[in-house]
Amino acid sequence: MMSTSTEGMQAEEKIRARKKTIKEIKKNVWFPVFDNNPIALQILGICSALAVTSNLKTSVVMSIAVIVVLCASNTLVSVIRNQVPSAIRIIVQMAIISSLVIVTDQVLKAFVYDISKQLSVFVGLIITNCIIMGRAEGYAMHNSPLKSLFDGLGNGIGYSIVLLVVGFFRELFGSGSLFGVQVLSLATEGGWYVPNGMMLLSPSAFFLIGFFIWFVRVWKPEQNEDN
Amino acid sequence: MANDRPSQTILVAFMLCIFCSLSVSLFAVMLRSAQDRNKLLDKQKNIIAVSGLSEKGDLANEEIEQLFESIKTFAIDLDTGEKIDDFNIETYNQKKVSKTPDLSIPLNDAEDIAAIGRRENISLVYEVYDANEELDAVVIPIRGYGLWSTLYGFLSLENDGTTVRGITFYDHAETPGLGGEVDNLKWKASWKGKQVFSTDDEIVITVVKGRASQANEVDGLAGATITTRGVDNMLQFWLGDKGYKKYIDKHLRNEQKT
Amino acid sequence: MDKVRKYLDTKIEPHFAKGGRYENLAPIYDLFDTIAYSPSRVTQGLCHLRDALDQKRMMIIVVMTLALPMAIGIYNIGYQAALAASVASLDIAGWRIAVMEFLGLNVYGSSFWSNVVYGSLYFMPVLLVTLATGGFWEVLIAVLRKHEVSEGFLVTAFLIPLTMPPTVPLWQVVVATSFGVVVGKEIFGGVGYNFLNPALTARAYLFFAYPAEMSGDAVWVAIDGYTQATPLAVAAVSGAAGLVADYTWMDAFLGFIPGSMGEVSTLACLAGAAILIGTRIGSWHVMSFIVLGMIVAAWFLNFLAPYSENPMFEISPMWHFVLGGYAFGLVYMATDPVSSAMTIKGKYIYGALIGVLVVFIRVINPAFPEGMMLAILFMNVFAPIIDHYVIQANVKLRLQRYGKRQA
Amino acid sequence: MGTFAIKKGLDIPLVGKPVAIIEQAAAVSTVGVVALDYKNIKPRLLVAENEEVQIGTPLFEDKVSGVLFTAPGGGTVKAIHRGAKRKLLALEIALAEVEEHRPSFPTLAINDIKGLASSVIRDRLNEAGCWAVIRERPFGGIADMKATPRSIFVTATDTDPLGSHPSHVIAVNEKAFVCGLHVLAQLTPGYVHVCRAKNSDIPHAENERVQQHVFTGKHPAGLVGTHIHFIDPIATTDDRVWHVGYQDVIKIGKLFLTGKIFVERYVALGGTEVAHPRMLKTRIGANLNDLVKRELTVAGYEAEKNRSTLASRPVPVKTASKDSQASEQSDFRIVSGSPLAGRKVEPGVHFLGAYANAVAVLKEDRGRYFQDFMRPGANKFSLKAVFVSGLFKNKRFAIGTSTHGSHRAVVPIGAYEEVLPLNILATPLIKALLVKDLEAAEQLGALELDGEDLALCTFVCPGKNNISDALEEVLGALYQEKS
Repeated sequence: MMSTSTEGMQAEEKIRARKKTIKEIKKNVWFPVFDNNPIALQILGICSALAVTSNLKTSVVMSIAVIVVLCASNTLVSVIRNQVPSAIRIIVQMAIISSLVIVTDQVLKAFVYDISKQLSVFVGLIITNCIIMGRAEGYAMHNSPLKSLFDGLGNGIGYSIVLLVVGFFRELFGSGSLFGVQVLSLATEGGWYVPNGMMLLSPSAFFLIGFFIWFVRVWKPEQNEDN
Repeated sequence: MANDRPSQTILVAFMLCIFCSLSVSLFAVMLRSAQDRNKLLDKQKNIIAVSGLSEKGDLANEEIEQLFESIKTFAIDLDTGEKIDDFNIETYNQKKVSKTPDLSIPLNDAEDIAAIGRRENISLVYEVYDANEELDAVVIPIRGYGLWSTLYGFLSLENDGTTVRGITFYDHAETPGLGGEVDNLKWKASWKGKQVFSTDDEIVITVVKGRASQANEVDGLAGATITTRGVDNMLQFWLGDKGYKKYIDKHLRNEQKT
Repeated sequence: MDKVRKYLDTKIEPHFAKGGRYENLAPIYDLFDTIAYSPSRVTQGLCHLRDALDQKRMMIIVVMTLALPMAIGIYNIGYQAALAASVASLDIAGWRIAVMEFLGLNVYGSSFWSNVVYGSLYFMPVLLVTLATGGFWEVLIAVLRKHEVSEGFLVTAFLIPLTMPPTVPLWQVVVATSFGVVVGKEIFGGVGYNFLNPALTARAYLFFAYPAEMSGDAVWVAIDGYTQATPLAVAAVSGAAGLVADYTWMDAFLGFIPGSMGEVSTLACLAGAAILIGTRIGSWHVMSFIVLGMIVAAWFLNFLAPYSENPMFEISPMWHFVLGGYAFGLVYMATDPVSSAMTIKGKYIYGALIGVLVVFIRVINPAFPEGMMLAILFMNVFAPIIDHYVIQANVKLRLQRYGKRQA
Repeated sequence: MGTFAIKKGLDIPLVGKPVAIIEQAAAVSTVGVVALDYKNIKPRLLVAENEEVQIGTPLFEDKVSGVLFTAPGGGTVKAIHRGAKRKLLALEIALAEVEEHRPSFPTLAINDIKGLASSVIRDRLNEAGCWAVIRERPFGGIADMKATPRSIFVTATDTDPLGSHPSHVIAVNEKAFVCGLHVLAQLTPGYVHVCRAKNSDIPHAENERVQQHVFTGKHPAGLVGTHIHFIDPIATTDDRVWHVGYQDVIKIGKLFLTGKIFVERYVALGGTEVAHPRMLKTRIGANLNDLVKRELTVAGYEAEKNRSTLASRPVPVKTASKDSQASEQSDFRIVSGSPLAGRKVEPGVHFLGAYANAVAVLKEDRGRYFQDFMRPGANKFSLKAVFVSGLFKNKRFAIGTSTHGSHRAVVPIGAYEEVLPLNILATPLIKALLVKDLEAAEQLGALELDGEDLALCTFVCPGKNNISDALEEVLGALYQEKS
């Protein structure tokens, strides 16, 4: 009797633990999307958000690249977290991330050459994207690989959301197209829409990110910094 | 902590290096051929676009390869305008050569209207042949400084050596909406049929401010005076004596005249 | 009048007061109420007396000083069009021509009235659109934030059309005004909290968003299809020689050159400056140091001119002074009290740097002859930093003074 | 010792500037001690309503410092006025026919004072209720009895738009003034700085630690904040400088010379609504409703007539202006102290303020004028030359209490800088004050100032911001932080 009840309790505990993990994973995935968005709230990774968002295609590819690198780096760092001496942990993370970025760059060059040409150095610059280092150091070093993977996914999605929103508006208003397909007929080609040249300049991403932050904070007032 | 032992540190660092370098090299080697093919296809696509072989904007890789079969690549000596035989075209990196002292010549201020600094001695040109193996058009690489950047592109001439068939720029960083309008399809299309040389053999093609009114004039880009001037200068240079003039005279216009 | 006032107080105002039916629209009522009548507020707190100058008076004076540049600008639109029409025989049509014909005026003629009417037909629609768009945003945001509508917008609304080329499409005016008012000002909390000049923000937005419409040669003369470069653009290509060949300095000074609608006349701007300095609403600190900075920078580049191929190097300060909206920016844009430096020492530095930058941007930067606009916006951004250092210096100095006394 | 010429500043040309004639004021029925006038005190009452008091009877004390506040008149405690949250506003004493002094203090000759220990003087001043006349910078509260100030400033000049005439008042109390200076000299190891206007005759005290300085120029040349700033400036909350008004020096002097508490006070009665603006000799804490009752012009007089019995004062000289007749709400405002930095007289606090040398009666101007901001403004006064009135150099203006416009954010057009002569960056300081940025305000010099020092900035502010009040609030917060 005793033993069964203990077993039962153990099983129950296991289930509870698993439930807890699932809950945490869910939170890891969804929390960074709007509630703790890396760009909008933590103001990380702005640089690439300015550079690659002049159209949606590059935004999507960049988003995917970042998600992949982020998930992979988080998982890898988490896997070896217990073996890494703390003295060299940053360099270890860097090495892993840069290897992943180089591989990603190679893959893009091999399979989507056009877009990789437009992304130029910015894929390489994923290395310097603070989100990735930040998550590796801040989360993956202290959590299990599974949770880290989903944390990477969540932050990647948070980053992507902003990139896609900015890319959407920049391409729509700057070129009158979406994914390269002409949506608004351009005045230069006999249509009615005069493209907004500023949308094609990087600073416009600043404005759009600003507006994004504005809307998110109107929607979720708890994100306002206390005065 | 146990992890902080020097032996552990060295071990982790070593393992990591091995792992990272292996994976990176593995991918690099595996993907090299695909990447090289992509680069080549990209260049060929631009040449096809400017040569007017296809009106389609988005060509499949196989289509590009197939279309490019009618194009022959030659290396020419820009000083003489003669084709060079036995030249390894595949490995010739023209961009790199143009900066190599032994393989290029410096340009003085008066000559260097396109603001390129040095000009390579040997350039590649692409000759387009029709179904009857007759020369149909040529495509010549051009480059020059605009407002913010050097514009790289191709100019295509009909086989008479003076009528423009097309122009395209594949690499530049001009202001979007202003100088960036060199990518505008309508503007590029307006080049077709323009005359490069006058009957006196002068270069007469010019990009004018505002609207073009004559056969040797091309519309300027609204609001982009300096990019426009850059394109103009580029043509003056590359169609001139330091550029492809000799080649054009020898291989195109001479054939016409004789 | 008193009956009207009484009626307003007893019949209308209660609806907008707290608990009234239209409580939320109180800012709108207040806007019109205080335009018509001075507010009934009396002083509270320690100080029982107040200077009679309020922001309404301040802004209305600035707007009145804009009358002269506006008048000359309007005349000049017609003048330039008539000039162009007399040189090139162009086929012109459109609703403005129809109105002119209806009034029995000749576009090709150079009579004073035909020029004025033709100019007004271009200027007034832009002004009305600016007022309507800006007013809409101001009121909307005031209602949402439940604060009073600031009259600061009035100045912005008059400045924006004056900086536009005559042929600017009205929808672009709507977009630019919205951007200038919302992003340039309201996002930061409205008049008094913004760090960029909203009118210049609107202008800069158009400049970058629709560059073809805001620069180039086709936009400055109000006749379709006619192209003429502004003197500054001429100078950029062919230097002082080209400038003198096409224009006289006096034309540029008086304002009979192609350019934006209100910024062409240096003379009119100087008259405005005289009023602003005379009433001590405009800051002479900023104005004088912009002139000083410009002269020094221009002389410096003149000195280097023999060593450069850039024809702009040889443009003298005299010419810089009358070209490209320099005077307009100097008098009306750079002196905006909110977006300029607020400390007096800061104003000197801010002004001098605008003066230097304007010349350097015009001469050395190949892409943007709009030196004045960019220089001012650039220094708007830096004004708080300048102030910061001036303040730190003051704090330090004061501490030193105390230290000395204690020693 | 030094002469300081104040270049920046503003003398507001108000109608109703008091002339330098001293007359005996009409008698008042009550006097009051306004607790509100003392900054940063926590009063504990020592008397109850209807209790008999003599001149010098302690009325209340500060719980924290033990500073005593004594009755400025003999009679009965008529009322204890309280405000919101039962905050003590003032004590009102109905004066008896014959007022008695509390057992008096020993009298001393001037020569004896130099031998007195500082502690003896402090005790005696407090016992007599005279300690509260000494104020302290920073914060402008009552001087800390246990502290030693670096120096003491005596303000014997007045540049207020409706200010008093110190030299005339001092002239009739010369001995007491000099005696007071000697007393003050005993309280500090440093100097007593007596600041006067040019061409004014202020007696010298034969004491090497009493110095005279001359301040010339526009208002605020006569404010103690200006004097301290140029002679012995304050930097931190630990710095300590005391200051005393000229009448309070006389009060201290009289205490030591006569052994009795001096209850007379000279005020400059001025303002647009006053018939004969001049100096009046009244008493400390005088009931201002009583004081001005028979002094008003027709407009103010008519309004007052409805409330009380007819005045016997002969001619209300000025004819009423058109505007005040037109408006139903036409009324006036009595201000204890300067119109730029005074306390509005309201029920419960209708007494002459503790440190006031003047009383102003201003027109309460709630008028709504059609298209006001578009008018030429021949009768409107402004620092800036934005009205026609700017052309009339010597014109005096009847300025009412209207704000002349709506409240707006600060748009700095250099007005503050024109009227603030101190080496203080006006606009940054004012912005810091209005957003209550304590740290920045302290760095920028808020500790040197008191509400009255920024009164001109408040006056000229085109956004109609209450800058002086913001400063007081910030100073209050800084004081809380310190203690």
